[in-house]
Amino acid sequence: MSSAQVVDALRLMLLSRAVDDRLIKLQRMGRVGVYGPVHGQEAAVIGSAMALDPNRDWIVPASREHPAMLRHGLPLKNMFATYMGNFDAAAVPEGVRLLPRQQAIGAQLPHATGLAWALKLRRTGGVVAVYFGEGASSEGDFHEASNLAGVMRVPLVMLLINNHYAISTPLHKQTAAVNLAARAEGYGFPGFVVDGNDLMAVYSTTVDAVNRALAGEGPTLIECRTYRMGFHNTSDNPKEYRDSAEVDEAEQRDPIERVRRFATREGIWSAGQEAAALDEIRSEIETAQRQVEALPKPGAAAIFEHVYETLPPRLQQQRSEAMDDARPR
Amino acid sequence: MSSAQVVDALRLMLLSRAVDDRLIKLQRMGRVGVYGPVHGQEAAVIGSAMALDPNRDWIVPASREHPAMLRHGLPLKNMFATYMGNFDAAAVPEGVRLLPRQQAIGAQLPHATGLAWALKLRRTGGVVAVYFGEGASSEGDFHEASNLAGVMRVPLVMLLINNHYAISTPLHKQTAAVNLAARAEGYGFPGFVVDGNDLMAVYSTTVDAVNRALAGEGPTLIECRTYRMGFHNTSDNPKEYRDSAEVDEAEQRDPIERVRRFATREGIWSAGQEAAALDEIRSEIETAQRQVEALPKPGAAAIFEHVYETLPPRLQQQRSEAMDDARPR
Amino acid sequence: MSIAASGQAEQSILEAIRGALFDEMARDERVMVLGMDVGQLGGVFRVTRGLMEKFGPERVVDTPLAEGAIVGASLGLAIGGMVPVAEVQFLGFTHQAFHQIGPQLARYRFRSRGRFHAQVTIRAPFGGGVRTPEFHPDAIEAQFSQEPGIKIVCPAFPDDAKGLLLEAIRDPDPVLYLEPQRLYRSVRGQVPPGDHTVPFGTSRTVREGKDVLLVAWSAAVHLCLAAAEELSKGGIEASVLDLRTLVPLDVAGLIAAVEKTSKVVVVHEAPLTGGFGAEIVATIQEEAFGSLDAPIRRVASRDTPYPPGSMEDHFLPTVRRIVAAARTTVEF
Amino acid sequence: MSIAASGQAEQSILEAIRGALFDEMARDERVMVLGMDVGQLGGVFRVTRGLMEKFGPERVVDTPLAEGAIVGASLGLAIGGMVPVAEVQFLGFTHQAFHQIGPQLARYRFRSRGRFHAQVTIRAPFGGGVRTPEFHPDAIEAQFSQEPGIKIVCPAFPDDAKGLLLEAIRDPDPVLYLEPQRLYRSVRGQVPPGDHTVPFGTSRTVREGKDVLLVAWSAAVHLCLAAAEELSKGGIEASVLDLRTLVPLDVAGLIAAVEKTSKVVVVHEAPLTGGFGAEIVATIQEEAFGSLDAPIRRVASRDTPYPPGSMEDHFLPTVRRIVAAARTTVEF
Ligand SMILES: Cc1ncc(C[n+]2csc(CCOP(=O)(O)OP(=O)(O)O)c2C)c(N)n1
Ligand SMILES: Cc1ncc(C[n+]2csc(CCOP(=O)(O)OP(=O)(O)O)c2C)c(N)n1
Ligand SMILES: [Mg+2]
Ligand SMILES: [Mg+2]
Repeated sequence: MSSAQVVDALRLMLLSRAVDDRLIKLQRMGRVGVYGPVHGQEAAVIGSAMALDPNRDWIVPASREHPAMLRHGLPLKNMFATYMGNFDAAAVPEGVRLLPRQQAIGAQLPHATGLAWALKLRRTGGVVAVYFGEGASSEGDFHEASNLAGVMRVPLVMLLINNHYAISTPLHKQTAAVNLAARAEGYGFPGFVVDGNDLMAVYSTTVDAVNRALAGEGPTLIECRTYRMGFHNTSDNPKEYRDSAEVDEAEQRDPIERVRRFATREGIWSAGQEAAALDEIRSEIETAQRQVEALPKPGAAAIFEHVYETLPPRLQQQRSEAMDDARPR
Repeated sequence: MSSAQVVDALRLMLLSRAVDDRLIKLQRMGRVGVYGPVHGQEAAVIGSAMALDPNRDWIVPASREHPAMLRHGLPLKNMFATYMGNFDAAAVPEGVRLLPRQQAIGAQLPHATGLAWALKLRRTGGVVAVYFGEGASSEGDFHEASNLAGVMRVPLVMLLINNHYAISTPLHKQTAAVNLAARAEGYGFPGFVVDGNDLMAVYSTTVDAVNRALAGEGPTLIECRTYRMGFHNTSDNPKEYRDSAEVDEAEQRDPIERVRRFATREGIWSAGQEAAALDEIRSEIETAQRQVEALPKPGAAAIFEHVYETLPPRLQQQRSEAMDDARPR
Repeated sequence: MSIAASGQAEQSILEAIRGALFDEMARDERVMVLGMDVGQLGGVFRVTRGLMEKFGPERVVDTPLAEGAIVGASLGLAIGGMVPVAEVQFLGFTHQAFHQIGPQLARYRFRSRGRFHAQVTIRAPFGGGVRTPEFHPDAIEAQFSQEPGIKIVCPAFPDDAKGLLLEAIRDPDPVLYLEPQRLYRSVRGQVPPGDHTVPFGTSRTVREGKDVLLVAWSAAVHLCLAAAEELSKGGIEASVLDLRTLVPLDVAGLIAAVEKTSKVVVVHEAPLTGGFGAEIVATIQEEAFGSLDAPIRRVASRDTPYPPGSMEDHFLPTVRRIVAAARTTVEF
Repeated sequence: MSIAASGQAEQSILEAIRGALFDEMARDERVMVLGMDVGQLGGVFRVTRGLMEKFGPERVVDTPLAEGAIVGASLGLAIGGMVPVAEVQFLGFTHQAFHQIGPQLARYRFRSRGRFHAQVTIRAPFGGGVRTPEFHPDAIEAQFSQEPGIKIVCPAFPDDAKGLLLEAIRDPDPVLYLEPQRLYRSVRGQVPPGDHTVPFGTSRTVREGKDVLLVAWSAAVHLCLAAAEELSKGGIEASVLDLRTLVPLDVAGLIAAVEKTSKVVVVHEAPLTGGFGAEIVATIQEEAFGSLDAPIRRVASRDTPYPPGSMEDHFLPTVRRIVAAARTTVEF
């Protein structure tokens, strides 16, 4: 990683943390439904995303990878719209090589295999990076998608973000495997375990995987070992299932602090720069939030849009009923 | 394997081959629907089954393991009834520790995990042996069942009968993995590859797995490498997708011939014994077939039996309609 | 609403379910609870809270994240002599286990010709109105009605929640037990103490009225009760019939109720097309054609994917829509 | 039967499907075929025979044994610019992919707010009458009607098999294309050459008759035609309406046909309870209540698991049952 990249990464990490804080605050105020923070996983998510070229590669996210999505071209405004209930404004813009977040655990994995397969068939170049959790690795979708990816030798980078929890379920209840990267051998491609709190390690391992994929050597599974420092989401309270000692210990390995120390030592980052960065971030977030707040709330007709390219008669009738119902009496 | 066991195994292998021939003949005569022969896989199926105790262990079959089912206590008559369309007479008798054959590929695997889990919870002793093909190993069910079995450390022996084909799909299109046993590591238990045409090797590997399970050490995956010498089933013609050279080569490794040679060398088997055995087998098959032919064909009411323990009103009405329809006019 | 009003010893639906699980696990040691996060956490809704402490980690099990394995293993556990009560975290995620429910769990007695049966209960919360994320509110109960062999149970009140759950766990056949997440804590009522069971295939008239019959199940029953109050102000008296179980269906009870009013509206949270309301309509017109003097109207969700929570009021059936449909029917 | 009788250039349904695949793959190089055994073997019914030789192994792909991956990867392939025609070996095995069809394929356009869409066709044979093993005949089309976003297409004749398949492959939205395995080779008819498409949501009257309307789709259409011949001998003239697509449903065409006879019987191969026949009945009585002068009867399979082939005649709808239901309806 070049100094410039380290600084970019650190800035993204700070943005990610700030976005977490803001959306949690908005959720507490009843202006956001449910939000699952990235807190603790920034190095794994950002280190891998930095290895991708937004003008060439695709990202297929799960639902806890906002900084990767933002870095890849999703406007912050669209991300806020996702959580502030404006689904039209949340859409991934044309030209951004990113699929929508996936709330059915593991379901995005076969999509990623198929998309990578299409890149290969159409010889467009580029790779697909798919994110998923260690919980997702227990679903049949993980297995079927991985095996197919191996057979078709598609340009796929599988980023398993092992944050040690699936809601309340700890890793040892999720699998008896010593590590999940070992599964790759059963699909005929390499797997690696990397310290997911080490930005550079994640970055370089992902770069290697991207290069393998670009060279036509097929998929790679990367298990990023990290820790979910916050709650699963805003309706969750981890105190009900894990003791704070574990969390305190994890605090010592906070991935942001680690990069901050490194960058400071390298003389490419200072308290002053950080203060300035945080100011910028705060105003970016303010702007994004205000832009979304300024948007008109989608009306009843919106739920009939994008069901099909053209609305069948029965749905046309339902739409007019719904618009009629929505009219204030 | 003791000499007696070798002789028993050889006899079972001959029975299996003879049953194949008879049911194929009956299918050609239109008296059997579809039949998938064991042809070529006898050592894998019988070697593993011989390692089980019918009074202690359970077998969860796929659909190409008749000799294992027979050895475990399924009467030959019931097996013939399965294929000759008499489903009531096909049922697994009380007391026989065997589940019905499974026609949804891979679906039996989570059942086996659950059954083994029950044995563990109820401390009844015994293990569950589940059969499945290399094609089934691509299904999500395989993955989910294996991972759960690992986490719960259940007494399960997973017998992967790799006969190199799933209908027309060869192994290399099924997976890029060098071997499928390697998948076990990803679930936290051991996996072994064994020559599935070597009766003793399959037997001793299975014995070890059974002992591990009985000792509370959890599941084992055994990949038996064998070859489907016949067609997938009576509606299939392998000439459409594999060349005869491959089959000829496999003929050289016929698992029955191998045991016959060994037993003869050991002086525990002779042409005379074989002739006698074949006579016995022929008459056993005759009897089974005749017994099934002598059975009354189940009537319309039978499809309403065993839907629920007690038939709800709507189904009672449908049953009387159906019995009425069935009355000859 | 009458039932929520009635006196002391009140419980929420959630408490009634939890209580039934405690009672049955204490009564029958073969009963076990398994699913994602059901143990240590007590489930994402805390329905199973306290069970692990009481009955231990062998009988209350946090499973890996794999619905197919939860259901498939439950079948194997049942064959092995246990009585599993499996929780699928949200009904929408039974799609991940669909191949293990209809084709396996529901058919195993039939396939084995009675040698084996699947005494398995699958509990799953569902339904809208609480702004949950995608998939979490999906009401897909109708899909299971095309899988003979499994029963579909959907309580709307605390007493039924207990009575139907005990019945489900004891039923030798598999039961899909649907929990109305929006009512978990909001609907309270008296719950009979002790061994209270409710037989399947018995509907319940939760409001009497001579002018029109509103037929529903689960959360929609409460929409109908609210609509009935509204209609009453306008001089229309509605009966509300809570089907309580879809399979088996109480055809006799349904027809008897229809004959009293001759006008019917069916209400459900699932999308209109192919919803179980269609089966109710088809059954009524087949069995009571003569006594119908207006077309049966259906008030259901729209035939679109479930929208984000912030949009769900445009998607779901509403009191206003039920009232309007009932008026049209009465005035037909 | 008229269509099978009509002159030269006849094709079977199977040939019509294969021909449409050849034509469309030649016309549009984005079109690819994937599924189990579809390449080298040409599919278990040989529907895709010859495609791999013609278009090569990149566009005609034998996949591993994993329905979820076949469907899920097809969605990804479509997003990547391909036009996948996926074969699921038998409709019963779409249960293994259920979580990828309704919640993913069908909802992706909606979820992405139109940024992405899934131009994917899923082909699957289904239906009884040919003594296939368990799961292979399951008629579960109604379950998909509760998944807004996907279309359900079910041809019963060679010309529609071609016209609807071309329409399906070109449709920017996902289509479930159901192939009546019992008719694959038995029903032959003329197939318009060239670029023949049939718009979705248009039903087809395949027999005219004034006394009663028989409504069906897929193989059941031919049962209805046979029943109509039978009824005609007894002086009852039946119309037969082939719906051709269930989603979108041709409500206008259906109601127009109902109004001509005022008596209706709906026939399908799926079990009665929750079958799509219920939706047809509910729709008719909602839209044409006034013109009905008898209850609409449904003739369907029994509410049991699909029995072994040797028993299926007791399970499936039969000509005799359709004739009886039609008589009762006419004499009502
Ligand atoms: C198929 C499916 N089952 C269950 C859920 C409920 N659920 C939401 S998040 C989650 C845990 C996911 O764990 P993991 O894959 O490790 O991702 P993480 O939350 O740790 O980022 C579960 C079980 C779901 N959304 N989808
Ligand atoms: C879920 C499912 N998908 C597809 C099929 C159709 N089918 C029947 S047998 C078979 C091949 C099975 O291959 P394998 O698991 O290797 O077992 P083998 O036939 O070689 O014994 C297939 C695809 C099925 N029965 N079930
Ligand atoms: Mg996790
Ligand atoms: Mg095989």
